[in-house]
This record gives sequence, structure tokens and C-alpha cells, in this order.
Amino acid sequence: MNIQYLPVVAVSISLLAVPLIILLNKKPNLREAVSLLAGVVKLGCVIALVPHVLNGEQIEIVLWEFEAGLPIAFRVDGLGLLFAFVAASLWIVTTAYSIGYMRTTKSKNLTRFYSYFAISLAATLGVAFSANLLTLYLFYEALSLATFPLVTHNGDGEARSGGRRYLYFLLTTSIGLVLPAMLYIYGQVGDLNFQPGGVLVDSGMSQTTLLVLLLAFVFGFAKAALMPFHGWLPGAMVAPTPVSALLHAVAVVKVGVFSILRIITGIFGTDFMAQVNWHEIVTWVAAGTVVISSLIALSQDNLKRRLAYSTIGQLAYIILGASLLTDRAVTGSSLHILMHAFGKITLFFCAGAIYVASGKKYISQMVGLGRIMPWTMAAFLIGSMSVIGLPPTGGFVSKWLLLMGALDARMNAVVVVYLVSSLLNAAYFLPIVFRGFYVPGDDPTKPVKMKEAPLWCLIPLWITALISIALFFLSDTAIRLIEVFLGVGV
Amino acid sequence: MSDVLTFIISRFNYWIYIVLMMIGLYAMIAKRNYVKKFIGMSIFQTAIILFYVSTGVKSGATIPILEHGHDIGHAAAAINPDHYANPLPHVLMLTAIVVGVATLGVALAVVQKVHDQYETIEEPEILFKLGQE
Amino acid sequence: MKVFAFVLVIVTGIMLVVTAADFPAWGDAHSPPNQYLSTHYITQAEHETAVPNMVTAVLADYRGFDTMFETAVVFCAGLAIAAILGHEKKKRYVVRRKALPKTEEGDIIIRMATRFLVPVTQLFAMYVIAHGHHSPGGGFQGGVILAATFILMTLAFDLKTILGRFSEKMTLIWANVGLFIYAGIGVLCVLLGSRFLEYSALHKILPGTDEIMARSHSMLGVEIGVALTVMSMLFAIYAHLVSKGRLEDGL
Amino acid sequence: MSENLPFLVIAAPLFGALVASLVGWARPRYCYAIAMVSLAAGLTAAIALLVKVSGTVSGYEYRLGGWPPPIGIQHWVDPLSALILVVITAVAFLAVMSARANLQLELPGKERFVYPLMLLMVTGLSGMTLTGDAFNLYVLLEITSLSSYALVAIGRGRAAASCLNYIIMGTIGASFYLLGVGYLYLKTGSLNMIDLRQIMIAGDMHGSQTVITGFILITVGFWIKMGLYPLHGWLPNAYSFAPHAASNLMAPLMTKVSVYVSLRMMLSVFTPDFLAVHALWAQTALLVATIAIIAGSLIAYSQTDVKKLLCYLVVAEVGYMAGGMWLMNRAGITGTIYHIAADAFMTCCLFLGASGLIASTGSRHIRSFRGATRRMPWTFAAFLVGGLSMIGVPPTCGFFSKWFLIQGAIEGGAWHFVAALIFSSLINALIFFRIIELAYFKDVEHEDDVSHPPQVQRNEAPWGIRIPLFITSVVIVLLGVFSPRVINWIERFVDSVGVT
Repeated sequence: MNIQYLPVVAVSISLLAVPLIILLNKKPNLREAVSLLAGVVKLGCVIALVPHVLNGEQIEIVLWEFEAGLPIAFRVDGLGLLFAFVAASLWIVTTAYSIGYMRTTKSKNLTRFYSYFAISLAATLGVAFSANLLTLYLFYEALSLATFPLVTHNGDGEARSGGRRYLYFLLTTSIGLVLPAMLYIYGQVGDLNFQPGGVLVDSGMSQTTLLVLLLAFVFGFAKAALMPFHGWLPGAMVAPTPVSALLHAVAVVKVGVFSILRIITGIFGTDFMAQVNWHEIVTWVAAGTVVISSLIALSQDNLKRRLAYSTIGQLAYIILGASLLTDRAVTGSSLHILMHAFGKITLFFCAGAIYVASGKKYISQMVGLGRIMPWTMAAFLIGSMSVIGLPPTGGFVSKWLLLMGALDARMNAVVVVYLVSSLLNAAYFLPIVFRGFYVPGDDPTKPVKMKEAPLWCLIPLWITALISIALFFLSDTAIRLIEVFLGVGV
Repeated sequence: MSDVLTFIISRFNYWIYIVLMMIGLYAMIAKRNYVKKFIGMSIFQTAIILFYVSTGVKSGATIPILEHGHDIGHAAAAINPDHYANPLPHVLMLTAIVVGVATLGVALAVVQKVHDQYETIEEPEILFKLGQE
Repeated sequence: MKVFAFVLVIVTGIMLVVTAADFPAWGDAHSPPNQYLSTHYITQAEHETAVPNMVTAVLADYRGFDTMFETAVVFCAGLAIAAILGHEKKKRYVVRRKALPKTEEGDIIIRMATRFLVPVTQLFAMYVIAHGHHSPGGGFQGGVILAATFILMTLAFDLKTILGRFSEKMTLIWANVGLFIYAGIGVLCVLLGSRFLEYSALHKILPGTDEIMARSHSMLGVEIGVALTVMSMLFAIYAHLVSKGRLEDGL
Repeated sequence: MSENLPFLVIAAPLFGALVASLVGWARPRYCYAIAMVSLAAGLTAAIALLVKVSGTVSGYEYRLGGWPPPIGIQHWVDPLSALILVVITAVAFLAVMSARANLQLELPGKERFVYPLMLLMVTGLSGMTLTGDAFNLYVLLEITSLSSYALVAIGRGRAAASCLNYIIMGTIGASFYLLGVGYLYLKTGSLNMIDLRQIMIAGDMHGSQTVITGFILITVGFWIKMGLYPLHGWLPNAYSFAPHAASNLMAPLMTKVSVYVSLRMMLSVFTPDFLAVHALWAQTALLVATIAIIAGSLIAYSQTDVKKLLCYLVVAEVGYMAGGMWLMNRAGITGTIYHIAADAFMTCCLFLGASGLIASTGSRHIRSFRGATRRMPWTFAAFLVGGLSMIGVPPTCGFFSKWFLIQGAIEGGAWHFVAALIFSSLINALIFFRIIELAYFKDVEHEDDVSHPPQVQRNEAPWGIRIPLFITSVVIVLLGVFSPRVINWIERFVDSVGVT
């Protein structure tokens, strides 16, 4: 098969699975097997692409020409492939996890759930492989719409209001900010392709226009949850945990930061953006988001909400790194997409496992939980370490590169932000582990009985935890991919 | 002064049509009784018809029917266009008259139906009764 | 509302008055509308269509397409009024009398005068239709006069009686026939290998005519069609309006 | 015969109307078949015309009565009119297809009137699209209006009362147009559109007060006819209280054709150069359109009656097109024309969906959407396609028209219009997600008790409504997917009239 078609297959395989999933409505086992199978094929496609990209091959395919010079097209590069790999691999794990979670919690409408899950993944990969801004925008919107039924899956009042807020935020910003900005660029430059040097270099736009465009994109991709457009994320935590885990720790939010990375590298170009006056605004907004969200996270008692605010902070890390515009910082933020994904999904899985096994949602209830669920809490520790950035987990590598990048940029304040926020991360994660293991439960006299989550939950979360550790040792390939993309060496 | 007077008098057809048309327009908007509104509509349309027809007038010309029409032997060159009024506005307005009649008929039919339903043809009363539904 | 209407009327009126200053004066034979097309119609109509009445020539031939839709407007209005006011269809036309009633209530002078007037008026209407080529008249005018005779009869006698002679069904059929004649002549031209309403093509089937006379004769056919539709539909409109659609008793 | 295609498009529904009115007297149930056959013939002819035009450079003329223009009346078929003609006949075909099911529920026994009137209306609309004569257009406009007055007034309840204002406003609009044409005639002595354009250019009349007033009268007349806010007063009541069979036909077509004619007048009779001289007009029109979009969207958002809601959406959409045509640049005009086609199908889809919903639930309150995904999944899905297109979600056609309109507005520097377009997209999103939420989560009996979803019975719309609804929703997507070809086609026209 021609290599060109591989990205198309990777995107569409989960769409093809949807009719099968719907047809197998009455046979849950087969239905979930189909989901898993599609995930494996998808991941296979993505992995098959890796050597080609490392060789520097151009993999490009035009699906459909909308207007002369404005196609819906895919192009695979290192950054996109890295992101696609994250999404595809985690889909498999999450599918496995959701089998355990959803069956144990006796959720309804699982066919709908798996169908939209598959569609969301297709949209995510579409974003990853987009060759131009229009394609990216279309898949971005498709993702917003496809995840809405997932967010509101429970169908009760809370889910509905969360879902409403979710859509309002995402659609308002993308239609209100990104679309006009994109159209303006298209009207002025006539080109929306992501190019290494950016497309705006020779546009002759005024500094003010450029700044407005930049801000429109950075805030318009509200999936990145940069403050003050972060409000949807904690609200969307009403979704079932697998959804929160995959979509709100990985796919959806990462699509947001990925889009912003694309804008900075492909539309503005890092070199050109450095010439834009006041581009530091992005840096400061991101830095502010990092600190503020970490502080808010400290005050949250609901575990999933705490994770949500932590996510907001970590996403801002990535944008912060990218806005520094040095090679190492951009590499670090690209890598952080990968590292944070595995760390955070582990944490979400743990939160879900705790809920499934014990019905506990609040951190204050989780006293002594480490003895009841030692495996889960151990994995939680690994996930926390990765998010905080402690070796030997993958999070350390990316945070290290981010720090180095900040030093390269001679932004000492940013270095301080990174360090402070890492401390805050530690401050809001480690007590959970500590209380879980060392503080005795409600009734110390009662003998503790182990009551773990079902295996379908436990195995996936350990897989992701182990991968978090493995990434510490295997970060080379990922960095190579990014280097190929950026055309630099670190 | 006499220039102004000449100007005004030489265009008296337009002043008449404008006045009539505005009367009609006013009645259509301001009157509350629907039959009166439709009378206004009729005046409005008639004013336009008047405007059209008056554009076809030529001083001293006769109706646009060829004299000695049967006698084709008269050469076409003998026909003096200034001798006959312009036939085109007449044709157009015949159509407009028919349209006006048709519209008025439909409008009156609707008024009758409304009267059957609400037993009034005054706009405020109809609105009042609609509000009560 | 009144203030609003007044302001609107004043503003529109001023706009129109200001514009009227730009208009040609009354009776100006050299104004654009009296020159360009008008001259062609006046000088060429007789040549091209063999109809001395230029209004008829323009109406039924040059702008015959307009006139067809004008007839369709009348047809549409009749249908519309029947649709709006019409009640469920029932057997209403049981009264079918051969002759006009002799002992109805009402003024005998009016009834007798009507009996006398109607045939004469109808004859005159037919003259207006047929002689429309040469004198003022034509399908619309004749049709309206015909409709007026029926209206006169309903005024003198009563609606039910007249509907017994010219029922709703018959008005519909005649209106249809009229429009069919008009559009049918147009289609016939197409079938004879020409364009829609290009009457000159009909000389192929009309004996003893050339292309120009064919136009003249076809116009007569068209006018008859118009007259039929106008007659029946105007009467139907009247009948519906005066009886609130019940078609039983009215004025 | 292929030369006679333009007349065939018009003659098919006209003869259909005649036959249907006759046959309907004795056998009302045959009316439907007659109407469908004649509309199918019209559609076929329109498509054939489209194919025929694709071979020519700028279009071709058809002389009615064989008289050369400006002496006689002329049909002018160019890429634009051929495209709009296909849209009109196709939408009419689909809307009339749904009429039988609606009429059986609403107005049994009136078939013999409704079908001929609908056919006459389609005749008028097709004629307006084709005609190249300004006065002929008035006659066709009136036949369209008359039949639509009747179709509204024939309904039960408040229909007749709301028709009264419709007649008054409609007559004012048409009369303004007639007067405007009279002004042009007074200045040029001609009625043929192409001839008018040439005389005005040759005589350098663009500065003449008469021509300017004529243009204003024509434009305002069509603003009333298309229901541009704040002249929209008649539209929501007339369309929402009309019988569904009628509003399914009128709502998609009447406003669109008025927009088309207005655009035709601006581009083909008055030239872009003429409009460029009076820059103030464009600013005013854009401002009015902006207000129309915002007001229409906001009022739509506050409605609880499904059909009223859709009507106000139509008002907002009219603002899109009325503003888009005044952008006077390539993207803006292209977007406007594409939106005429797209919006016709979108509105048709939504109205068909609404009538299907009303047919199966008996209520027109927005609450009747509750549990629609369970009770009528297919009907609702098709309705939703129309809704997504209104929001502007690709690959539906609504996205592409918005793309071009916004692009045109940005090029023209009309930022308030950009803002209004985006605002209306957002409001549309809110409206339709509110409906989705109702349909998705709320069940009929147990409003908030989702833990025990009741066994709801399938209650789909009748097949007579569902089939055209499905076709329409498919067309919406196809029109989006094949938008490059459509856009190319439109740009051929836009380039030919010299818009840059």
C-alpha cells in the first residue's frame, strides 16, 4: 500500500468502526472488541509512519480541494506523529479501562459512548495530521461536537449544565476568534499551510494586527484552557472518568495546545514571532495560568477537579515553553505533550478506580486508602511523580528541557515560575499519597481489607504508569521526532 | 417667478400622483380599519397607474390606434409617431390594473374570513382578541 | 403609529417630489419613453402584426408573455378567493332552472330592464372582444363587460338563481379553458417549430394566411381566451365575496 | 426543442396548475400526482438548462414571441439564473412532496386549491428567475405573491389575521418596485434589463436623480419582499401560521428569490460601478443587515414556538444575504449567491423537519422535541443536519457560505458585519444545542428522571414528510461536499459582471 494513504487510514479506521459498533449494539463483548481492534490498527498505522518521518520523507495527501490553493490535506511530521502516537496508544488503554469502569458503574447507552469515542479519536488524529489551518480547524470543531455527548453521558442535570458550558466556551472561542483570524490571514496572505518558517513573514501586516491575530489564536483555541478561558474544563469533569481521562487530560486539551504550537511554529514561525512586539503577553498569561491554577488546585477537595486544575497548569507549561521561542523550550513543550499525557491519564485512571472500588470522590475521604487499594495508590504515586517532574519518570525529561529553554531565553522569571509550580504540584499531589498510605483510616482498630478496582481498570492504569517510567529511558526517539520537525539539534 | 410656475404646472401630473400615493400609503399604515387600509392600498396602486399613463401622453396626440387601419396601402413612412400616444404604458397599466383588482379581491376575501373569526375588522380589536387566545 | 406614518409619508413624498424635478414635462413628445420603443410600436405594429390598434398589438403579441401571466393572475385570484372563503364542497346546485323565475321578490322594473339589457350588453361585449384589433377593446375589456352582465343579473335576481345557470364548477372550467387557449396557442407555436407565443408559426396551419396575418388571427384567439378567464373568474370572485363563500344568498 | 427549455420550466407548473384545478374538482386525490409530475418535468427542464448553459460562455437568450429585445420580452439564462432555477425547482419539488401528508392532517378537502396555488407560485418564482424584462418580473412577482397570500390565508386559526399585514406589506413592496421600474422607464424608455443597463451606461445616467430614486425604490421594495429587518414584520406571523404544506414551500423560496432578484437588479441592471459611486448606500445597507442579523438571531433565541423560531432564523439569514451582496467584492457576492442556494435547502430542511415533528407530536412548542432522539431518531437526525448547516458546521453547505461571506466582509473591512455573522453562528449554535439537549436527554413523561427511561414508542413523522426531509438533508451535505464546483460555477457569473 502506498505510504501516502497511511494517515488517511489512521484517521478513518475509527470512523469505519462506528457502524460496526452500532450494529453490535446487543453484543457488548464483540462491540468492545471492535473498539480495541480499531485502536490497535490505528496505533499500528501511526507506528508504521515513524521510520518514514525519521528518514525525513514527505508524507502528504490532498483529500479534497475546497478552493484553489486551499485543500483539506494531511501532512505527517514529527510533532503531529508524536501527538498521534499519544492519542492512538492511549485510546487502546482507555478502551480497556472503560470496559472495566463503565460495566462496574453500570452505565447506560454504551454503544453511543463507544461510537462517539471512536469519532473523537478520528478527529484528534485529523488534527494531528492536518497540513493546514483550515483542516485543523475543521477537525477541531468536529472534536468539540463529538465530545459533547461524552461529556453529558450521564444525562443528569449536572452533566447537562457541564456540557452546556463546555460547548459554549469551545464554540464561542473557536467561531468567534479563530475563524475570523483564519479568514483574515487567508484574505491577506492566501495561504494557510503550516510551513516551517511561518506564512506571515512577508505579509507586511502591522505589529498590532499580528499581535491581535496571535492573541485570537492563543485564546481562541480554548481547548488549551489558558486563563481566563479555562472555565469549561473543571465543569466538564462531570463526564465518566474514562472520558475525563482520555479527552480532558489527553485528546481535547492536547488538541488545544497542539493547535497553538502549530500556530506558533507553522503560521507565525518561531523566528518571526520573536519580532512581534508584545508577544511576551502570551508568556505572561501562560505563566500566570500556571501559578494561579496550581494554587486553585491546592484548594480543591474533589479529586477530579484537582486533577482538572492541575491539567490547566500543565497545559500552560506547554504554551509557556512554546512562547519562549528557543529551540530547547519548544522541544521541551512538544515533549511535555507526550509526558504529561501518560502521567495525567494514570492519575485520572486512579481517580476512576478509587471511585469504582470505594465510591469516594473527595480527597478528604481518601484517608487510609493506600492500604485498601495499594496497587492503585502506587500507580497514583508514579503518575504524580511524572507530573511533578521527578526522575525516573518521563515528566522529568520534558521539564528539564523546558527549564533549559527558559534559561536559554534568559527569562529568569519563567525559571522561577517553573520551579514554584513544580513545588506546588508536589504540594497538591503528594499529600494525597501520604494520607493514603500513612494516615490510618476512619477506624484504626478495624482490620484493613484489600478491595481493589476490577482488573480491567487496574491493568490499564499500570500500563500507563509503567510507560511513564519507560519514557524516561526512551525519550530519545521522541526528541528525535521533534528535532526532525524543528530541523534543529538540542 | 414665471419659470417656477411653468415648471410646477408643466409637471402637474407628477404632483397629483405623489399626493395620491402618499394618501394611500398613509392610509395603509395609519388606518386601523382593514377595509380602510385596503382602500388606501387601492389608492396607492391607482396613483402608480396614473403616473405610468401620464408618462405616455403626448400633447396633441390621439389614441394609439392607426387611422385608416384597414388600408395597409398607406406607407409606413406616413405614420408620424408624434401623432399617436405612447401605447406601451397603456399595456403595462392594463396589467397593473388587473393585478390591483386581483390583490384587492384576495384582500377583501381575507378580511371576510377574519371577520368571521373575530367579528371585527379593526386592527386593535383583532390584536386584542389574538392576545386573549 | 400615526406620527410614524406621517413622517414616513412626508419623507417619501419629499424624495418623490425632488425626483420629479428631473422628469420630462407633461405631454412632452420627446421624452425617452415617448421616443424609443414607443416609436417602434407606433410605426411598425401595423406592418409586423397587421393590427392597427397598437395597444392590442403590444398587449397580445409583443408583450404577450406578460398578458398570459396577467390572465394567470386573474385565474390565481379566483382560485385564491375560493380557497380562502370556500367551504367544504357539497351538493349546492340542485336549483337548475331553465328560465329566469317570474315570481321572485323584488322590483319588476329592474328585473325587466335586466332581461332586456343583458343580451344587448353581452353582444356588445363580444363586439369589444372581436373588434379589439381595430378599436378600443380586447379580451380584458370584453371579459369584464361579460362578467358585469352576470353581476347585474345577480343583483336583479338572486345569487342562487344565477349560480344555477353559471355555477362555480362552470366558472372554473371556463377560466381553465380560457387560459388553456392562451397557453395552448403558445405551445402550438413551439410544436410548429418556433418559439413560445411566436404566432407567425401558425400560418402553417391557418389556411389562407401569411406570417403577419397569422399573428393577427392568433391575437384574436388569445383575446378570446383572456375574455373567458376574466369573465368567469371575476364573476366567481364576486359570487364568493358577496356570499362569504357560501354561494347561497348574497346581495 | 432544447432551445425551448426556458419556456418549458415555466410551462410545466403552469399547465400542472390548470390541470390540477380542473381534475381537483372531481378527484382531489389526483392533484398530488399531477403536481409532482409537473414539478418533476420542471426540475428536469431546469437541470437540462443548467447543462446547456455550462457549454456557453455567458449564457443565452430566449425570445418570447420571437421578438428581439427590447421590443419583446426576453428570457435571459446565464450561469446564475440557471443555478437558482435548479435550486428553486428542486426545493419546490421536495416541499410539495411533503404537502400531501401535511394536508391530510391540516386541511383535508382543500387539496384542489392548495396544489394549483402552489404550482402557480412555483411558476411565478421560476419566471422571476428567468425573465430579462423588468415589468414582466413585476407580473410574475404578483402572481407569486397572490398565491402565497392565499396559501397563508387558507390556514386555520391566526393564519388569516396574519395574512392581512402580509398583503399590505407585500403590496407596498411590489408597488415600490413597480414605481422604481417606472422611473427607469421614464429615463430610458426601455424595460429590458440588459437594455436598461446599456442605455444607462451609454447615456451616462448614473448620476441622474431619477435613476437614483428608482434604484432606492426598487431596493426598498425588495427589502420588504425579502423580509429584511426592520421591514420583516409580516414574515414571522405569515410563515409560522400558514399551513405547514404552504410554509414549507414559501419559507425557503420566497425570500431567496427576492434576494436573487435584488442582486440581479444591482449587478445586471445597475452596475457595480454605479453602486461604487454611492458608497454611503453600501454602508447603510451593511448596517441594516448587521442589525437584521443580530436582531433576528436574538428574537429567534427567545422563541418557544418552533415555527416562529425558524421564521426569525430566516430573518437573520436574509440579513446575511442582504449584507453580503452589498460587500461588492468577489468573495462577498460569491458567498451571497452560494448562500441563496444553501439557505434554500437549509430552510426547507428545517421547515420540513418542524412540520414532521408537529405532525407526529401535535404540538409546536419547542418542548415537543423532548425525547425526539428516541421517538423519532431519523426525523430528528435529518432536522439536525439542517440545524448544523445553520450553525455552519462543515461539511454542510452552511459552512462554506459563511466562509465566503466572512472572507468578503474582512476584505471589505466591514468588521461589524463579520461580528454579526459570527454572533449569529453562535446564537444558532445555542438554539440548536438547546434543541439537541431537549431531544437527547428529556423524555416525554419523566422529565428529569433519567435513571428509568420509559419505554417510548417510535413515533416518526409520516413517510410523506420523511422522504423529502431525508433527500434535503443529503442535498445539504452534498452541496457542501461539492461546493468547489458550485463556487466555480458562481464565480463564472461574478467575473462576468465585473465584480472584483
